[in-house]
Formats: sequence, structure tokens, C-alpha cells
Amino acid sequence: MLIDYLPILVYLVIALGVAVGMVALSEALGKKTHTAVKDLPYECGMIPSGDARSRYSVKFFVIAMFFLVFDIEAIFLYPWAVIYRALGLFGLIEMGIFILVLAVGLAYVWGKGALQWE
Amino acid sequence: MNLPLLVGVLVVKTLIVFVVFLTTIAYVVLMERKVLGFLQFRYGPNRVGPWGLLQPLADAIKLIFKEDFTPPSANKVLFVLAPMIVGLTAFLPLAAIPFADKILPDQITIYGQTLDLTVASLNRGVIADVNIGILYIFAVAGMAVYGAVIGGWASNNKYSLLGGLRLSAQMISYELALGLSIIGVLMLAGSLSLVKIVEAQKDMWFIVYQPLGFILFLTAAFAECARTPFDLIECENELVAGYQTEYSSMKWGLLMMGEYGHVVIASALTTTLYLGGWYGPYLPPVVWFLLKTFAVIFFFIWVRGTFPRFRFDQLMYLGWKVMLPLALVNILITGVAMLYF
Amino acid sequence: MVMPITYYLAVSCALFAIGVVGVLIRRNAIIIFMCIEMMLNAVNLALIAFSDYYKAIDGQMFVFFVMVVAAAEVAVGLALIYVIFRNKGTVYVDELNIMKW
Amino acid sequence: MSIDIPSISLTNIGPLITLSVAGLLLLLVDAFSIKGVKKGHFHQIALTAVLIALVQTVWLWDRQGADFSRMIYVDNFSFYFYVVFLIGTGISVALSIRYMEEYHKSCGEYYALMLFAAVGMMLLAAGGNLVTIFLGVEVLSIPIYILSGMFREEAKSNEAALKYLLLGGFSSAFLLFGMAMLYGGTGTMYLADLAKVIKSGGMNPLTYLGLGLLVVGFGFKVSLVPFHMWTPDVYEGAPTSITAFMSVGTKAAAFAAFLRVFMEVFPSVRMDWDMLLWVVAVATMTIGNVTALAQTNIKRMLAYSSIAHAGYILVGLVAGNQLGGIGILYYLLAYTLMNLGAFGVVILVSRKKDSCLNIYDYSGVGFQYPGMALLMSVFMFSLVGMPPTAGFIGKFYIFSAAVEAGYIWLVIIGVLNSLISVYYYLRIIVIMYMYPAEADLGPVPLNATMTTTLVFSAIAVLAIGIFPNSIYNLALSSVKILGI
Amino acid sequence: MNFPILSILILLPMVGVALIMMLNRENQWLIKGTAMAFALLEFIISLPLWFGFDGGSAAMQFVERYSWFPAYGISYYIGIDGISLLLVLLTTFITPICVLACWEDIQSKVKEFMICLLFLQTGMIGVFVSLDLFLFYIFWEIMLIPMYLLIGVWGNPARRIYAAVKFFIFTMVGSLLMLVAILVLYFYNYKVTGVYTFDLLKMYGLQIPFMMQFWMFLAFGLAFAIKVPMFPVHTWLPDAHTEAPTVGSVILAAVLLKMGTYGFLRFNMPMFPDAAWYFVPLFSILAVIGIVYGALVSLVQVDLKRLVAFSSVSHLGFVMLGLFTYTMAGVQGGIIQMINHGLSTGALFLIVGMVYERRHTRMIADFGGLSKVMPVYATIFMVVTLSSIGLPGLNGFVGEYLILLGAFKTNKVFAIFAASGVIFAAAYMLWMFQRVMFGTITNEKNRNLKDLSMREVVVLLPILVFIVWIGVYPNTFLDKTKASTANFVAMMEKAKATKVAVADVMVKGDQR
Repeated sequence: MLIDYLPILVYLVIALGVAVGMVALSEALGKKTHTAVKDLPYECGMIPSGDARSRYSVKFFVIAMFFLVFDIEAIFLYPWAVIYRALGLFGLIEMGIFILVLAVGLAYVWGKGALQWE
Repeated sequence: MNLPLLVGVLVVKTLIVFVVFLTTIAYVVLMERKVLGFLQFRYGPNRVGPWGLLQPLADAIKLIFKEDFTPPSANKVLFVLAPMIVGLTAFLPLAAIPFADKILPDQITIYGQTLDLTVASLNRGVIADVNIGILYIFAVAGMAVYGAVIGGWASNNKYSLLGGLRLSAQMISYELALGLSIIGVLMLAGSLSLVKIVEAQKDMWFIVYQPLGFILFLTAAFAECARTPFDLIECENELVAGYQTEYSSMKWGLLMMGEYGHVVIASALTTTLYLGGWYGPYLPPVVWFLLKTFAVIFFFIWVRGTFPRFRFDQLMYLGWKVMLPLALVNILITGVAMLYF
Repeated sequence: MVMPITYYLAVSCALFAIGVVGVLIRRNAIIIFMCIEMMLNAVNLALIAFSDYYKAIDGQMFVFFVMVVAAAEVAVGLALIYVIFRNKGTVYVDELNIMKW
Repeated sequence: MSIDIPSISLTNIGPLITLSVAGLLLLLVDAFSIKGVKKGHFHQIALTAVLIALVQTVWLWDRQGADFSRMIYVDNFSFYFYVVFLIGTGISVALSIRYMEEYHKSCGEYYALMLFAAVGMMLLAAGGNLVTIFLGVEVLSIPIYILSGMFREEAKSNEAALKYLLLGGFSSAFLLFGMAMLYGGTGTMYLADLAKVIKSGGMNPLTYLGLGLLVVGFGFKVSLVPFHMWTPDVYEGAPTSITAFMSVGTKAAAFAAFLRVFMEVFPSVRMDWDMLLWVVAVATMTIGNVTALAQTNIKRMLAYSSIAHAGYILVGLVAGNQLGGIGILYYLLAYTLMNLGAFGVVILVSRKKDSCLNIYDYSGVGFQYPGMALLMSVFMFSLVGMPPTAGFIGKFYIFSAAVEAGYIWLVIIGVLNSLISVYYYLRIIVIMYMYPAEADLGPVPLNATMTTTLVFSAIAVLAIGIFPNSIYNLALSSVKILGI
Repeated sequence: MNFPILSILILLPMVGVALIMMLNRENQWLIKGTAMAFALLEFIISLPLWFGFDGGSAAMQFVERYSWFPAYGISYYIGIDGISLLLVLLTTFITPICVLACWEDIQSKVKEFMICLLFLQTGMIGVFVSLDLFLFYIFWEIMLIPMYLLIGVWGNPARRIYAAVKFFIFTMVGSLLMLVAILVLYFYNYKVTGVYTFDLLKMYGLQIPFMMQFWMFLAFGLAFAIKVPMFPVHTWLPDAHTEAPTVGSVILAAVLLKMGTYGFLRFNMPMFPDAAWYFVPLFSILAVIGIVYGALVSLVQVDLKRLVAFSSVSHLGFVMLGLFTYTMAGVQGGIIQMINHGLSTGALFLIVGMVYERRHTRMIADFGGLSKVMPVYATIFMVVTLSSIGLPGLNGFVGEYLILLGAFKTNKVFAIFAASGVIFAAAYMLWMFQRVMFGTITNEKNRNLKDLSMREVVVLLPILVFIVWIGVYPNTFLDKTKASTANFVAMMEKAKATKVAVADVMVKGDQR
């Protein structure tokens, strides 16, 4: 069982090596100069105004929360899908109920206008 | 079992696959430029090498030697970390994607030692045939959003931040559709292992049974890769270059590799899930696999050359109000169909 | 390559303990929240370990439910914390003191 | 791969389904404002659902066994609690109407969440497996987290919700860890199997740890000392209707599971936990009552008193005999009625939003609103435990159970605590009847549904106090299931 | 016995309550009238008890028994013997007087007042007739609520709340411990007999180990002692009496305090005879202390009502002393003294209330020379005062005489001390009477006081009739109680005999 994951470990090490290596390589090779203007955050040549890390739209949070809930619910579908053939009609009905509940949740969120970006 | 030897073989095999993968990424960049040129009645890069074939190499050399600039106002650690995450998340899914049936015999003898290559699927055309392959891919690919958000936030640049946020919102929105759209495939295949899924398509590609799922998957994959028409995160006329704005040199190079890596992975995954993977007549499995993958990649580029970009609200609308319900419907349809046909 | 169950348990307990301590000593609502999630995940680890130990599926099944619950809790929790941050401009539980703790 | 499809009968969880469907319906109706359903009339949907569920429960009565691969018990014990929860939910819904209108929040999700919470309670009471119990706890808690924070603009409400959420999550984690340990110690999650394993000497460090953590987890939910810190704040900050709802619902549900788990799984190791619970019961009663003495906010006072009541109920668990079980069941029903009634009057008196929550705001209510004051008096006397109210009979059962089991000192401490509670409950009556009204109280906007509900509660409190026999028999047939 | 007369007595006031609740609060006359009608009706209905009661039998009579709560062995079991007969009649007798007495006194919230009064009556009668411990406890507690409200709502504004809460909490302390004791008893009974029952008469026959009796006696005893009130736990009484409205004080004195002594007689002693014997010295001493202390404190009171209140402590000391002799004379004296105290102290409170209504003060110093302006009042006052002192020919004498007789038989020291209480009583009562009634009118406000109205005379007259009746021919009443008392004394003697026998055996065993 566990040996099946050994390749992944090996691959992870290699990929990590490549990723880190590339950054390190250019870090080592490239020259570095700093000027006052160069150090400014890029705002199309204008002097930056205000803090970049200001608050942003609540929409992003809302989307994140919806995702969290729906995605976890979706996870439930995976094991079900795998053994769907064995479950048959029973499985379909059970999951139908489940999806229905999910759908009602989606509909509610939709109806309340939470998916409206503007 | 001879573990060191096993690992040795494993490393060699993995390295080969990985190098091929990296090369593919590099040439996808070139391919895109060429194809876009073709679509727009112009030449792509054609100076470096014959037909510009050495262009990727030249780009790499350029990137490596460019100044590696880290803005002083940025959060240093995170700023460096972000491209690595983006790169890694693009590389890692490859491990579970099968590109051929069997590429090595079951047993080989090296230095007089007999090695059983069925252990850890060494004989197969996949780096790791894990039984939860698809979950692995989603798990790893899902991390890409961290790279974007961290990079956007660490840059301390408004464009970057906004780009990062947009990307994260986009990715998580479409990840749902992506995840749900493949459930039809899982139902048909009855396994989470990608090898098993491909094997289930021996007689018929799943695209036939899952047309809706395929469309949803492909659309979501476009969004996940932040490709046109969903490339809002870096739409140059709004956000300069999104979360990549402050990046340069090889860090930027990694970001780019990540982006194209995602495209390659998405294409490979589409092939695996819907287009029968390595199966095909006459030609060797690997070739079939590459052919199909490149066809999908070509489709990616073709779309880029053809479609206009979505507005962000349209993007969200599509993701939540069209794709998500359709994906749920697809599951039900598949379920009913499997019961009665 | 079979690991004794005590290893898993030790990690699980350690995680759980870290979570508890975090809840008790940290004052940032989000971090407290993360600590609670960590506690839940510690339990998940234990459950899976036991599930493996008994070669029974119950534990793994439980983990699924725990995950769902954790997600729901997080959704509610983040929403709440966000609302509070908007109303009060702080997420430090010390500063939420209209009522006695 | 072959899978045994369990034969399940959805009718066995009919009440749960009804409530869930009604909750979903409410969400949809709210989101899409379907023609013919006015926005303000969500409570009617909710009440109808509760009634249907009640009928279903009555119809199910006397079924025995378990369903859903033994995950859910289908027995009178569950049904008894279903009835308690449904009554509690129904009354709470009725009490919410005006409160919600006042806040201009005639929102469907409010009632939907209440129904979902009720489903959680039922799941908790019927859980035959640690998973179902945990799910019940969470399905119950999460809606209540949201409901406590329902008034988004109110800092108090926010704060209450956050506190409840953090501590609730914390306690869930303990509960869960306890469950994991039990699983680890025994290898099963089914209560019946756990009982078997433990009876055959299966106690080991893991199960002991599990037992202790279960006490902690349940202790949080029913607010036992020392896990009670959240109670007053949450009760004070949450919308009063929700405070009412959770004060009875959560408590009853958690006690249902507490009782089921301890009576079914751990009776063979009573020696190991009865002293622990003895101490906890004493501490809970005493601290709850003594602290309640000092409160001037009526919601806080009721909060502390609810802690004390948890202590009394725990006495029944410590007693651990049949009478104790009956006592707990009866007490929870009585508590549901009387506490909801008391909160109902609080809602009525707090005419405008959450004003008038100080106990001195009740000055002169006695003669200006004799009906309301009479109701409040009935509820207060019942909470004190004066005959002939339900509260008395409840205490009587519980204390007699403890006497029967030989816990005389516990009972004496219990009655002395009742005595302390006399003081603060009586104070409300003192203030209502004996303090002059400071100013004209102004009209109390009465609402037919609310008034009817409160009168119903008061009559019920008296009725089951005077004729406890029927409830006793119901409770008896319920506890018999537990094998005590 | 077919006609459920006792149940009707219990329920009738509740019907009245329900009726009054429906009346318009503006129509005070109607409310008062209704209350009066019900109180009178109650009294009339209670009269057949007297005539139908067989004084020659010690058995419970007018028994009604319905299964109420079979699973627990609780039944609605009521009945009376000679002892409770008198107390029930006292209750039904006092209530109409009270309604009439408060006719003008109570001006505000009349409706609620009458409701409380009638509600209280139900409770009081219930306590006296219950033969089921559970039922008894319920009535015992129910009764608290209206009394509490009477004191708290209509009492003297300054300290009524304090007094009301004190009253409530003191009583609750005792009664809750009693509840525990009842439960212990209940389960003990089950253990011994295998039957779940709260039947009081069954408990009589129960053999309870001494240590258990000891604690049970204390638990029950505390509840009753608080109610009596006996010496160290009497402190609620002066407050409650003083702050309560006149009628409240009357009922409190006349009926509620009797519940304590009745409780000892009905529950404590027969159920736990060994402990009862054991505790004779302690309780006798406390009773004597109560007598002397109550009297001494009365001497120094400046407030009329408080004086009467403390005199109650003293009088009830007598009752307790009498009961704890376990002799025929002592117990009968105690019983008759309960009635006496009900009548005379009730009357005293009424009298004080009447003058209070006129002058709105109760300070003795504010009065003086009232006899000149209020001759009728003075006459009645005199009679009642003398009754309270125990003048031969009036009721007080009979009771105190019998009690002292009983006490002399058992313990002379206690009797002597108790007798001193009689002398003190004469001192404080007469001194008080003198200061209020005689002398010159020092306070101008007193000059124009009106004498008693017709209504007030009607209120007091029936009491006077009984004061004289008992004083002249107590046998009317003693006969009714004789058999029950004899039965009680016999029970106690039997317990003593067994105890002695047991002791004998033990002693002999030792010698061998």
C-alpha cells in the first residue's frame, strides 16, 4: 500500500529541487541594483497611493465560504460515485436527496443575491 | 525487495518523465506563439534555430540571467515562496497521470539482481499508480490558489493583490464545477485511480457517455488554468499582469512554467478522463497519449486566439449559476442512465 | 512498513493538545478558530489510525462527517468573525467585552 | 464488490424529514418569494411543520428497534424527546413572531434554522452510534450559532454568537476526541456494542479518557460547571427568542444523549463516574444558583438559573435508576414549558427591542398587566419548584430518585439550592407585584399566537404538575428502553 | 360517607377564585360580596362536619380516597380526626371574619386580595385534612404563595418585602428538608413493606431504626418548628406579623401557626415515636424558652402588633410544651390552646387593626385613654385581653391549665417556668391595655376617634362567643378530640413501653 506512494515522494523531491533550484539559480546569477523609483510598487508609473493591503470586497469572503461548504459536500460524492454501480437505485435516491438539499442551498444563496457580483 | 535499487530505477524513470514534461512545457510556450501567429496570419518566433525551435532555450537563458528583483516593500519570504508553490502545484499532478499502459517488463535484472517492477507500478506508464489518483491531483492542484494569493499579497502592490484575489475567487468557484463534472466519469469507471479510469475506456471513450461532463470539465479547466477567456487575473489592460506584476527573472519564469504546466496537466487530464488516455490503434500508447494531449493543448491555444475575455461578474455567473447546477444535473443524468441503459 | 498505532496516537494527542493550548492562550478569534479546526483534525487522525488498526471502515466514515461539520463550522465562524470585524474593527476576543466573559 | 443495502424505512424518521423539508421549503420561499406566501407568514409554515411532525411522532409511538443500520434508534425514548423538542420548537417559533417583526426581520431562514436545529436535537436523542450523536450535536449547534448572531448590527448579538461558536466548537472537539478514544478503546461506535465491550471488562485507558472527555463535551452543551462560562454571555446577547429556544432545546437534547450514552454504555462502570458527576452536580447547582442571585439582567439571571437546573437534572443522572431517568425526562419537559414561558414573558415585557431587560423594569407589571404577571408567576413558581406546578413534580422525581439510590446528601444540597433559587425567582414576583410602577408601562403589543402559546404553556405547567401520571407513564415507557 | 364534604371544602374556594377572576375589578362591592358569600358558604358546608363527627372514635372520618398517581403510590387521601376537625372548623370560621374585617381596610387591588384569601383557604384546609404525605406537602407549599403575596403586596409599605421574603424563605428551608425526609421515609417504607405509598396511616405502623428516626424527626421538626414558631427559628414571625395587613396577621396567627403544632402532632410524633421521646427534653426546653422569651420581649415592645406577635411565640410555646408531655391533659390542652390562640390572638390582631385603620399608627405611646372615646371597643378589647392572659372563665385558662397539668405530671421544672409565662402574660397584656385604654387622652388626634361600627362588632362578636364558650364549657370541644387524643397518647405510651422493654433486655443482657 504505502509503497505505492514512494514514487510520489521521489517525484516530490525532484520537483521541489527543480523549483527551488531555478529560483536559487537566478538569484545567484542575476545582478542586483536598487534605485528609489525601482523600489516603488508598480502602479503604471504613478507614485503609489495608499496601502496595498487594504480591505477588499466582502464578495471574496462570501465566495470562499460558499466554496468551502459546497466543496466539502461535493467530496461526499466521490466515494459514492466510485461504488455507484453496487448501490444501484438505492444509491441514486439517497444521493438524489443529498443533491437536492445541496441544490436548495444553492438556490437559496442564489435567490438571496449572494452570487450577484455587483 | 531491494529498496535502494528500486529507488534508483524509480529516480531514473521519474527524471525521464519529468524532463519530458518540462520540455513539453517549454515547447508549449513556443507552440502557443506559433499557433497564435498562424491564427493571426503572422509568424511566430522564427529566429532562434530552425522555425524558432530553440526559442525556449533562449528564453530560459535570458530569464536565468535577468536581475532577480525583490521589491523592498514586499514580504520577502512569501514573495519567494509564491512562485515555488505555483511551480510545484503545476509539476506535482503529473505523478498520477498515466501516459501509457506498460512501458517496462515485469521483472528486470540489473547488476545481477532481479527486480520486481510491479512494485510501485514501476513497469507502468505512470509515475505513481495510486488508488486515489484523482483526489491526489485535485488536492495538489488546489494548492495553486495559495501561490497566487500569497504572491499577490506579498508583492504589496494593488494590482497584484487584486489579481491574486480574483484568481482565488475564480479558481475556487470553478474547482467546484471541475470536481463535480468528473463525478460522471468516476461513476462509469468505478474507481478513483486514473489507470483504472483509462482502462475503463478501452472500448469507448467517456466523452461519448459524458458529453455534458466533458464540456463542463473543459470549461472549468480553462478557468482553473486562468486561460482565455477566463484570464482575468492578468488581463493586462486592467491589472497590468495580475499577481505577477512585481515578479521578474526566474521567479516569473516559474510562474509562467506553472501556468503552462497547468495547461499541459489539464490537457493530459482531459485526455485521461474523457479521451481514452493512451488507447488507440496502431501507434504505441505513449504516442497516442501525447497526440491527444497536444490536440487538447492546441484547442486551448485555439480558444485563446478566438474568444474574447469574460467580465468578472460574468465569470462568476457562469461558474455558480450555470456550471454548478449543470454539473449536479449531469450527475443525476448519469445516475439514471447507468441504471436504465 | 506498518507503523504502531501509538505513533499516530501520539501525533494526534500532540496536535489536539496544541489546539487546546492555542484556544486557551491566543486572543485572535481567527487563530482560536484555527486551533479548534486543528483539534478536529487531530481527532480525524486518531480516527483514521484506529480505523486502520481495527480494519474497520467506521472511523474513516466518521472522518468524512467530521470534515463536513468542520467546514460548516468554518463557514459560520468566518462569517461571524467578518461581521464582527466590520462592526467593531477587531477580532481580538479580549476586546469583545460588552458582556462579561 | 457487493454492498449490503440496509433496509431502511423513512417513516421511522418521519418527523425529522418533515422538519427538514419544511426548513428547505422556508429557504426557497424566502429566497424566491413565491406567490401566495407573504413574507411575514413564515412562522405559519414552521408551525405547521412542527404540528405535522408531532402527529407523526405520536403515530410512531411504541415502535421499537433501530433503523439505518442501527445508526438511529426508533424507540419511545427518542419519541419522548421528539415531543419535547417539538413542543419547545413550536413555542419558540410562536414566541419569535413579534420579536422578529420588531426587528423587521421576517426572514425565512430564521425559522428554517430553528427547524434544522430541531432536527439536530432529534438526531441527538435518537443517535445509536457515536457518529449520529456527533452529527446531532453539530446539526443542533451550527444553526444556533447563526441564530445567536442573527441580529448582525447588534454588537451584543455578534459577541454572543462568536463566544458560542468558539466555545461550542471547542467543546465539540472534546466530545469528538472522546468519541475517537472510545472507538479506539473498543473498536466500535455503536452504543449497543460499546456497552457489550465495556461490560465484558473492556475499560482501558482509552475508554476512560473517552468517558472523561464525553463528560466534558456534554458538560459544555448542557452548561455544567466548570464548563458553563459561555452560558450567561450567550444567553444575554442572543435574541431573546433564541435564548429561549436554546436554553431548553440544547439542554434537553444534550441531556437526552448524555442519558442514553451513560445509561446504555457505561452502567457497568458506574463506580467510575458517579462520584465525578456527583461533584459536578453539586458545583453546578451551587454556582448556578449563587451567581444567579447577583444578576440584575433577567436574561442573565435565567441563564445562571439554567445552569442550576442542569445541576438538578444531573442529580437524576447520578442517581442512575429508573426513577432518575423518568425524573430527567419529566424535568426536561417541564423545564421546556416553564422556561420558554418565562422567556415568552420576557419578550412581551421587553416591548421595544431589547429594552426592559433589567429586573427592575418589571416594577408594577403585576397590576398593570395582571394576566402577564400571573403567567410569569406561574412560570417562576414552577422554576422554583413549588407545587402544584410541573417544576415541583420534576424536582420531586429527581430528588426521590437520588434518595432511592442513597444519595441523601446530594438531595439535601439540591434542596438547599432550590432554596437559594427561591430568592431570585421570587424577586421577579416581588418586583412585579410589590414595587410601584415607575411610569406607565405603555401598551404591550400582544399577539394572539404568542398569548395563546403562553397561556398554553402555563396551563400545561399546571396540568402536568397536578396530573403527572400520564407523563410519568410516557417517561416510564421511554426509560425502560435504556434498560434501567 | 358518600358526600365528599372535605373535597368540597377544598375546592369551593377555588371556584370562588375562578369566579372572582372573571369579575370586573372596578366593581369592588361585587368582588367583596362574592368572596364573603363563598367564605360563608364554606363555613356552612363545614358545619356538618361537626355534627356528623363521631367523637367517640379515633379513626379518621369523612375519608375520601382516590388514586391520583398510582405509579408512585400517591393518592388523594383526605380525612379528619378530632384534632383536625377543630382546626378545619377554625379555618372556615376565621375566613369569613377576615373577609368582613378587610371590607374597608383593603382599598387597592381588592380583587387580587380576595383571590389570595380564598386561595389561602384552600391551602389551609388541604393541609389539615391530607392523610397522604405527598398531598400534604403540596398543600403545605401552596399555602405559602398567597400568604407571601398577602404580606408582600398589601403589607406595611416600609418593610413588607423584607418580611414577605423572610417568611417565604424560612418556611421553604424547613419544608424542603421535610421533602427530603418524606422521600427517605417513602423509600424506607418501600424497602420494608414492598409497597410504594405515601399513606400517612401506614407510616404510623412502620418500625424505623432509631438513628433514622432521629434525623427524620429533626427534618420534619425543623419544618414544623419554623412554622410554630419555636424559639430559635421564630424570627420571621414578628416581621411577618407586623408587616402583614391586619387580615394577613389574623390568618397567620389563627391558622398558619397551628400548622406547625398540628404537624408535630400528626406527623412527627406518631411516625417517629422513639425519637419523639428522645427529643422531649430538648423541645420542652425550647418551648419553655419560647414561653418566657416571648413574654419578656413582649414586655418591652412599643408596637402593638409586634407585642401581639411576640405573645404568639409565648402562647405557642405553651402548645408545644403541652404536646410534648404526651399525656392526655397536656395534649388536649395543647389542642384546645391552639384553638384559643387562634381565636384570641386573631381577635387581638383584628382589634389592633381596627385602631390602626383609624389612627394609622400602632405605637403604644401614641394612644392612651381610648376607653373614654371608644367604650364598645374597650369592652371587647378587655375581654380578648383577659382571654389571652388566661383568666378563668375564658378560653385561655382552659388550655393553659390543662397544659400545665400535663407538664406537672411529667416535669415540674418546665411546668414552673411555663407558669411564670402566664404571669408575664398578665403583666404585658394588662400593662399594654392600661397604656392604650386608660389614663387621660394625651394625643389630640385620639379625641375624635369613632367607636366600632356595626360591621366591626359583627366581626368580633362571633369570636367573643367562642372565647366565652370554650372558657365556660370546654367539654363541647374536648369531647370531640378525646378519642383521637387518647389514641395518640396510647401510641406514644406504647412506643415508650417497647423502648423500655428493649432497654430492659439490653440491661439484663449486660448483667448476664
